[in-house]
Amino acid sequence: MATDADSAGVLGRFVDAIHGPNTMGESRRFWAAFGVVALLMVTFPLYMLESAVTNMSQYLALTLLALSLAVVWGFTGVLSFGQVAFFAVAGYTYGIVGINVAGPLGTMAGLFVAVGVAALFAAVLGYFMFYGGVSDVYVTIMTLVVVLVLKTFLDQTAGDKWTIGEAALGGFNGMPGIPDLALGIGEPFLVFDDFTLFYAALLALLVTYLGLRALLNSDYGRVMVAIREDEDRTEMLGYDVKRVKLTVFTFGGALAGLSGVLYVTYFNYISPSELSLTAASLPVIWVAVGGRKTLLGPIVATVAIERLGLFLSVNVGDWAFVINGLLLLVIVLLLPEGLVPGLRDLVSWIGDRRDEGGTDDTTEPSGEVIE
Amino acid sequence: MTKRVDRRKFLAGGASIATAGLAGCALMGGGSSDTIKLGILEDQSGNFALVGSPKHKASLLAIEEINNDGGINGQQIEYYDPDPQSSNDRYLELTRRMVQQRDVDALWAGYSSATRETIRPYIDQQDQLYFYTTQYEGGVCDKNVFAVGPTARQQLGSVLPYLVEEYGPRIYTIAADYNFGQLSADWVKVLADENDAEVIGEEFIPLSNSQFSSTINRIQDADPDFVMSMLVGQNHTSFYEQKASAGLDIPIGTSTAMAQGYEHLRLDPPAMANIYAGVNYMQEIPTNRNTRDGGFVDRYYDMWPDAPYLNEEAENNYFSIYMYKRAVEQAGTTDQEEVKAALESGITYPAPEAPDGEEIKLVPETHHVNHHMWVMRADENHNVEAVDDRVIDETFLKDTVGCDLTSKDEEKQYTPQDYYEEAG
Amino acid sequence: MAPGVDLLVQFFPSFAKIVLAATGLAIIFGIMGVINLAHGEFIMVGAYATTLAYNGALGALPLVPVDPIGVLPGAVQLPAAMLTGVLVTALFGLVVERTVISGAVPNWIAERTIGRPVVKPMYDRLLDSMVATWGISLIMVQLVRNLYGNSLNGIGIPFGQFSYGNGLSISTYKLVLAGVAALVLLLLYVVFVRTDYGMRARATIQNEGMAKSLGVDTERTYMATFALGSGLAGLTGALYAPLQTIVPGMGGGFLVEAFVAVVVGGASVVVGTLLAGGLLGFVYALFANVWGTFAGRIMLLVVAILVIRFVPQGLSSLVERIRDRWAEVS
Amino acid sequence: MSDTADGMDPAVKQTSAELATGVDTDTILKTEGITKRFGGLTAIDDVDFDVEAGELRCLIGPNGAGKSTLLNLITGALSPSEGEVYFRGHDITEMDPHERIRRGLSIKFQVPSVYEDLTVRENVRLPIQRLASGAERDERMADALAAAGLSAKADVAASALSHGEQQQLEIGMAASLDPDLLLLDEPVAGLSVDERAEIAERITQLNEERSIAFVVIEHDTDFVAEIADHVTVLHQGETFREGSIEEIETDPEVQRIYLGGETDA
Repeated sequence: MATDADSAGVLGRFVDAIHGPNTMGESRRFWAAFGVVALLMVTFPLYMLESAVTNMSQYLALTLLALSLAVVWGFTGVLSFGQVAFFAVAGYTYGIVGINVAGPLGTMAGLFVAVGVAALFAAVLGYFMFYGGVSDVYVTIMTLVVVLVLKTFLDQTAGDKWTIGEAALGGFNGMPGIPDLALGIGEPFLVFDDFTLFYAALLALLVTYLGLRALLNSDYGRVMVAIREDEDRTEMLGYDVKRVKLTVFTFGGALAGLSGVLYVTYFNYISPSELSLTAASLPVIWVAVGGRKTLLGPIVATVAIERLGLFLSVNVGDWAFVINGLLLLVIVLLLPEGLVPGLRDLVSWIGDRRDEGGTDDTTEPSGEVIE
Repeated sequence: MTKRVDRRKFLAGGASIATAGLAGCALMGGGSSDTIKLGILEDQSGNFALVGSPKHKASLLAIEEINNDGGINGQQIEYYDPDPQSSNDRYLELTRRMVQQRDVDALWAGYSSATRETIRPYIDQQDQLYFYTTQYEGGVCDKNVFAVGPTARQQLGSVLPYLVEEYGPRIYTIAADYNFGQLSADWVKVLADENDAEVIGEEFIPLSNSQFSSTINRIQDADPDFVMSMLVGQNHTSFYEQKASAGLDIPIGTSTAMAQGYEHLRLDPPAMANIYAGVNYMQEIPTNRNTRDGGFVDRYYDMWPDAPYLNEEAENNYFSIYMYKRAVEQAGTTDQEEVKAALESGITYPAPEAPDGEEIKLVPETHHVNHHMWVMRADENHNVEAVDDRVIDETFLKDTVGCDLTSKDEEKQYTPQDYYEEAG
Repeated sequence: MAPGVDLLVQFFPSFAKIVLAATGLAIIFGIMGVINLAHGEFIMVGAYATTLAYNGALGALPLVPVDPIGVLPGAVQLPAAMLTGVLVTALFGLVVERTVISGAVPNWIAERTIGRPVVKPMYDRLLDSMVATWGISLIMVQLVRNLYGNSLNGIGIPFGQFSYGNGLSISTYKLVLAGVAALVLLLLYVVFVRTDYGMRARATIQNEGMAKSLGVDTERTYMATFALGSGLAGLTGALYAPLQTIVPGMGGGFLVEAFVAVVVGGASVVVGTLLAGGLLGFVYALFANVWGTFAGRIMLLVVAILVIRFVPQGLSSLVERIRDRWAEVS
Repeated sequence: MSDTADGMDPAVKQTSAELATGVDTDTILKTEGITKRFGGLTAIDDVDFDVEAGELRCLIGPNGAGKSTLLNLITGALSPSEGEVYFRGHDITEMDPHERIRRGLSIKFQVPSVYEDLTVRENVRLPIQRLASGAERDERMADALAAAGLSAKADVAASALSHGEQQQLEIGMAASLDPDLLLLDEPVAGLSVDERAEIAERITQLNEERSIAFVVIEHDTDFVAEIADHVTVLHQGETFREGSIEEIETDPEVQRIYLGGETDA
């Protein structure tokens, strides 16, 4: 049978698909390290306390939010403060469907409807902006204003008139009682809570990461990067820049929506505080700190910053924000490309020095190696 | 040495910087088992620090007093008090950590209702004994939650009848545009009905708003006998300064100002002149337990000489920790279900808010407290005096919707809508 | 009372707040290409410095023998405290510019230790400057909280009230602020049109490379601009110190208005801010007056979205278009 | 992307044929009364500008004459205040730039505009990947690299190329779209004599071998004389003269405005 050869072919094509100049991590060493980390994550519940595992599922859910911004901003050049809006809209939508339609069917429907509504919202907003000639920093501010409008509106939806079926939007206090995501018809055969939610989030991240690598190294991904680098040039090569931006923005909305659904199933609750100015800036911070032109950077930075925040709140108390801010400042000043590209440059610099026998002290760190 | 190498590997791998941090924490572990472990999650930084920090301080005062006095049943109290930074996400993370990692025997957590609602699903999942101490809109009927602060109905029920009596029946309501404000405004209507008064105008103010000229204008236009103000947060505090400077001198009743954020001390007089707060406690409450030498106020400032104020919720944290002590002593164990049962046996405590000889009572059926309520008035110079006081029972849950946690376990929050439905 | 008069009176405070919140941000954004997300916190610094000076905290400093504000006659105490607030914030802005925005201080140290600069200036790096100033804002809020506690005692609002009939009245101070806002815009106009700094600044906006080649010391211009912008933020903080509650997070309440006004206003600092303040102030006053504060806030944001969508270059570009049209006709 | 192959939409060809009534079919580009005002400034004033298929036209004029504006109106980077643009008989005035490109227009910007962070090969790949896939794509990429004279530097980052090589790369990218009309905005500005010769050869080659029509904006009259059949002179936003290179070079009026323009600049 030819299955062997075929699967090797499929695998080969897959390996080809996820490599290319638009993403970091080509070498055998990289994939070895990747494997080690993946293994550490898969076995995470074995050597960690339960609270660490459940908290980690929250961070993993948030990495998808960070990736949604990395795709939109880091790879297509559209800085959006609105990812939290799609995140929250999906969270609320999932809540409304999940509370109203009982059983696992309701939650599965909720997942799809929520991601769909988030994508639709992004598409409408994106159409309004991109086809209306709004660009650059104005997109950024406009998305921020949209978030603020949504928050001001949701804060006051406490009364009974803001009840959709069984689900009360709940105003500032938020919407409690959102069910866990479950698979099955009638009786659930798999409910995503605690450990299962952790694995679901981990799987979602892994699939998203590899999928995005494939996307970014595809023809379409090359066009995205081309738009980031030079919008006019790309238009003049015959690409419909508005449509590509709209498509990517919509996709980013859907990914942020998926993140939102995972996040609310962790909390079983959502409130407008996800739309505060602080919350809206967090994805930007994660992506900027990690390295916006990478996929690994935002993932690492999201987990690290969130975990560090918890660590500081437990151990440092009222100086936590100061330390957080200082770290941010130092990274932005010293590593403007982000933590992960900075580390990579450092590693290759050390590698170069070692190759040269370590005697040559004049070697400059070569920031412009490759991207 | 091996450990360092491992860490470097983690760093190279990226995502596990966090892993290394977690491992470090996990090693620290919980305390020894012959202590009683309490979790105190109160905001020491962020937006709610102003009101959260006194709660934190008063909790520590109660714990220190109890420990110095020999502990509970001979066991010392060990407490964990990380800072949730006024963030609901952080509250949930820390609550999980308190429950799973620290295995706390009881938890005090949160200022806002949003925080309570964030962690309540998890509290109920774990059947964790939880004290919520903020004055709030009321209606939580939950077998694991002891909401020991006064409810809007209790607070408004003390001040509104007094103002109707003093000034007349025409009320103008201004309230923060969110759950607490909207529900409180509903309670104002209910109480107005009960006291033959009427609400002639109502405005809800977004939490982010700090400009009040048009609001002041609308109040002047309506010309009510008095205003009921349920404004919340620092942005809204500006209202009092702005209305004074605009010359709006209509009396104002409130359930939110002064007792929590001590506006009468922070704002320049006469911003708070002629404001009447319906509260179960504030630093100026004239009870012997509170103000005598060595009383509650003295002990608080002995321990925290730099503290700016001793607020309403601080006292709620304080007396509820003592109520917990009594319940554990009665149960003879820290087993949470047995302590809950003990708390449901009609525990009382001589709280600082109550005059000598009186104890406030935790109602078994509703997990709420029949508070001794005060009407406190600030004058031109921001001196605060008590003009009225009486015990007000929590009646909404108990009588109107019939919440009885001693016979039926519930985990929900009722609203004034339920009041209307029950009332017919 | 005619609703027209009422609306007019209500318009002044909204106009004042929007204009005063926005000018400092607009100048730094327009001239340096830096988005200062810590703008609200600069305003907070102004309010804190003013309040502390007014409450006699200057006298508590080690080198100050007596409280310098306290010995002044009562009538000038508040203005003196406000001036302190402006100066402190401008100075603070200068420090931030040298250490973070231009990176001059870290680079000076780095050049003497590791022999090369380590920081690239934030000029015209909109997004990086946003992240960096966001970090500054986090630090400042909590640092002030740790140093001065959760709130300061307030300053009373001066000038009493202004009655305009039928039992309606407003704080006179709020009307005065509208005058101050107009005055600030006028002064800025003079600065930009009449002074050497103004010429340099405008040249730098037009074409940085060209300005440099013509001998404009752009770095000095940037430094002065950031200090000026910070001073204006400080002025806003000083002026609003009596009106607001003095808490570390108070700056957040200005940030949204400031951003929206800058974007709605467009490239020209003075004209843009004036028009944005006018339009947004009117929208807010109208909707807040007739339908309540919630309507006012939502409509302010909605109008901002519509302006960005339909006049992406801002209101000042409309004026230029009209001016050009006129030039064509005449 | 889904629209990979619609560079030559048959429907479009048909429409353009239908609309061709009244328009000389040899005329590939036509502007009718095109006008562009920036506020009070009229940059282009009622210009009729026609280009024949396969022609090599130069567009000259002093600084501020409106040359780049006219080019931008043709590509759609700017939309006109008045007037229409026809391409191959079809009214393209309301079209987005990418739609015009897909109908057979192409442009090289004034400032070399290549993707500096990408390699030369990746740069060339971008225009071609929309038009071809698989082996055909590889072939066309190899052709384009060879045509740009950059086969040897295919894997170098574009930022590492010299100014002249970047110009060549960009012309190569523009040409790889297989256009009917290629617009070049100052292709030799700032280049050495050798580099100019290289570019001139490239242009004439493309013009002759692939019969691509050209509109070239250029200051350098020597360069213009070397390549052009036909020259249009713009002055103060209006068509000032049109004719062969000899006619234009000897026209005293042209010399006057040119010299005046030069001294003004």
